Amino acid sequence: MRFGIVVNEGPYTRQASDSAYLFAKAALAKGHEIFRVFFYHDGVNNGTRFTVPPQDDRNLQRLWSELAETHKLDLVVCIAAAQRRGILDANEAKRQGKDGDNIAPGFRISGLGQLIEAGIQADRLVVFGD
Amino acid sequence: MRFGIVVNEGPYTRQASDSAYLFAKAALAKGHEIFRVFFYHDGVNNGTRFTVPPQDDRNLQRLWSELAETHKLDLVVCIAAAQRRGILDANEAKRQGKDGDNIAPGFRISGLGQLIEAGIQADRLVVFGD
Amino acid sequence: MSEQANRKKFLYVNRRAPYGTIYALESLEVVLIGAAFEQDVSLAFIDDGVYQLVAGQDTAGVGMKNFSKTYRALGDYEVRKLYVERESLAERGLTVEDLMPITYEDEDDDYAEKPSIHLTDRSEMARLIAEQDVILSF
Amino acid sequence: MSEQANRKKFLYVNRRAPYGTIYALESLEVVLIGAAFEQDVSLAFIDDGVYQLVAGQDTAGVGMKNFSKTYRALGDYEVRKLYVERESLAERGLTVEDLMPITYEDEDDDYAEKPSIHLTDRSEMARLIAEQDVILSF
Amino acid sequence: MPTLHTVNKSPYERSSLESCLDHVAEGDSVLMFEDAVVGARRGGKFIATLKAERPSCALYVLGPDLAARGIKPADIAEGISVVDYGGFVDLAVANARVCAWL
Amino acid sequence: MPTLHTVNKSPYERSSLESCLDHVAEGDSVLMFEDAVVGARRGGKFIATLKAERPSCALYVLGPDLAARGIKPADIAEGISVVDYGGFVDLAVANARVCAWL
Repeated sequence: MRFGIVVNEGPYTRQASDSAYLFAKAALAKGHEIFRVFFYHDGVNNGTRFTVPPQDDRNLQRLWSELAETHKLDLVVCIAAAQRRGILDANEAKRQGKDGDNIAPGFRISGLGQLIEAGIQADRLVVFGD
Repeated sequence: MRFGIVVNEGPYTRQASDSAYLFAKAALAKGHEIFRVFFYHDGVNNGTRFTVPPQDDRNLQRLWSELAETHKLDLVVCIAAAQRRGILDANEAKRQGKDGDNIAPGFRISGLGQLIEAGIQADRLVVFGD
Repeated sequence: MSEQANRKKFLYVNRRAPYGTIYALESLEVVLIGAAFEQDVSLAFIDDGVYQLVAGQDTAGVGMKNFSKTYRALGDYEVRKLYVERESLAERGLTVEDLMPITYEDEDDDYAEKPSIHLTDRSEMARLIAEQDVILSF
Repeated sequence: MSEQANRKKFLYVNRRAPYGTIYALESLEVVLIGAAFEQDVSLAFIDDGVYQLVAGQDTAGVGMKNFSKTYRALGDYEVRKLYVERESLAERGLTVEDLMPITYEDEDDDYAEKPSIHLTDRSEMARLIAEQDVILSF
Repeated sequence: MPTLHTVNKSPYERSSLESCLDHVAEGDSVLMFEDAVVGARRGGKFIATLKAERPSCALYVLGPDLAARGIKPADIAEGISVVDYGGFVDLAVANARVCAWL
Repeated sequence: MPTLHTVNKSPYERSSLESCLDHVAEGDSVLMFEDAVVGARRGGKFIATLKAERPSCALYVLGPDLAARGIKPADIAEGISVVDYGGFVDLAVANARVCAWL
């Protein structure tokens, strides 16, 4: 079966990103497909490469990036939500006149249409939030 | 009277930063002093200069930076909370081997001791959160 | 038929008051973008979500953008089914008269202006949920 | 006397379960740092906050750091007043036996091991709040 | 010296206002702001909780947050006073400490 | 085809579990995870709400979240089944849609 996953909260502060990650891993382990993981609201904060969590704790950005690389997952950060919260790729940084970017490997910034498309293409859409 | 203010949530997603800002402005208008504004938990996300909110909405980072400049406020971002969430100044970026930083003007990164000190030095500590 | 096959029933569930959190605003942004995909769209307003539709919102004092007028424009985006839970209103001391009038023009009925808001009992709301293909919660 | 003048009563109010949000962990980080400032520190555990002290927490399955052992080390940081609300425990089907034993060594009493957890009625909790100089809520 | 208690979440959504009211002392003040203001609306089921017997405390609600949610001053239940941000500051000054129920 | 309802917040803190239970249909499933698992503990005042009369639905709770909060399988109220993340996935597959009560 084909899943779409929505993550509405940032890493660490609330458990949504952890739960979504473990759900995604379990779905893949059962042979299901993940059409897309869409990061909305504060969820966009999962996609910054600037985090340095304590060494004895999990690194959620890295876990997502690695899962994406291993399973060719499509990790999409919502552009409108990202602008409000300061998540930029090189392209956006240039367009907005910012002096740097912070997007993490394996994440891409795109529009809300990608969320609707995930709803259309996936057999089940599962939302993780606050 | 001397106030300490604590902001526990990031901008836009929850109202805490707005409320804290308007409280701070009202306190200053009444002639009170603000010893420090301490940004903890997701509150550290108020201190990134990478945000680009829609033009017809408020820009919370800029409002804080301007208030700090006008009234010589001390805006402190908690270092431990900032590391988990990807807020860096040039110093931290270098120390952590990151290729850029995103701290906004008027904000500085420092330790949790600054929060305790605010509690000790202020006549009233007011906490804004989720 | 092939168009119909790709047409899914989308329900947006709104359960929070506006302004205290951004969910109401960012939910509206999804609805507006989603309109271009020509799905079968419904919005549910449950619990404090009914406050999103209350008339006379004035955000000058909180310094935030007032996005409440956007709900009135939903009809132009073919979003015409706004289900407001009757029990949620009543528990909060609200009636349908406290809500903004939200209407659409029915092109199949000589562009007559018709109400988009449907007062819905809790049990009907449960049935509405049970009919959906995709549920987005905010 | 001048030291006493700078000594304030700090209360940390914990009202949330651990792991669902980070507040329990980051509250503990403040408490540990704050210990160096030699203030008069109390911790209150109210509502779901009582779950922070429940024994046998095992986070292997959720992939998160288990920080519950840190509560047992608080005595070494001179943090010895943990007030746990009796009504909050009872409503959740918990008793003090479900909590970790948390103790400190009393240097004024030949290093006798004494309990840091004080079961506190709601009305006593209200009095505790009313005595503080600084209240940090998480 | 009394305490200012602040509550920022809707009592229809969270238990924080109820928890706050369970811990007030005689002479304290309770300020409802942000989403908590919906609890102050006349005719709402939460008014009974606000009026329940307990150590007598003063109830306040933040006007700008009421206006944002379309609640008019006439809609506020009796016995609750409306203040602005300046009034919030004054309440913090007039009480010995501020306790946030987050 | 039935619905999987997910609830991730403690019923002692938020109204989302109650709201969810008010909207289930016959044959639906409800999964409590993250902080919601505290609602499943035997002897808690929320068990009565879980057992109240309504269209009959199956109640599940996520094991890893129980363990993190120190709640042992023996502490779970009767009639609630423990699943792991794989079981969560299976529930999403077995139902026609997933409705998150955030």
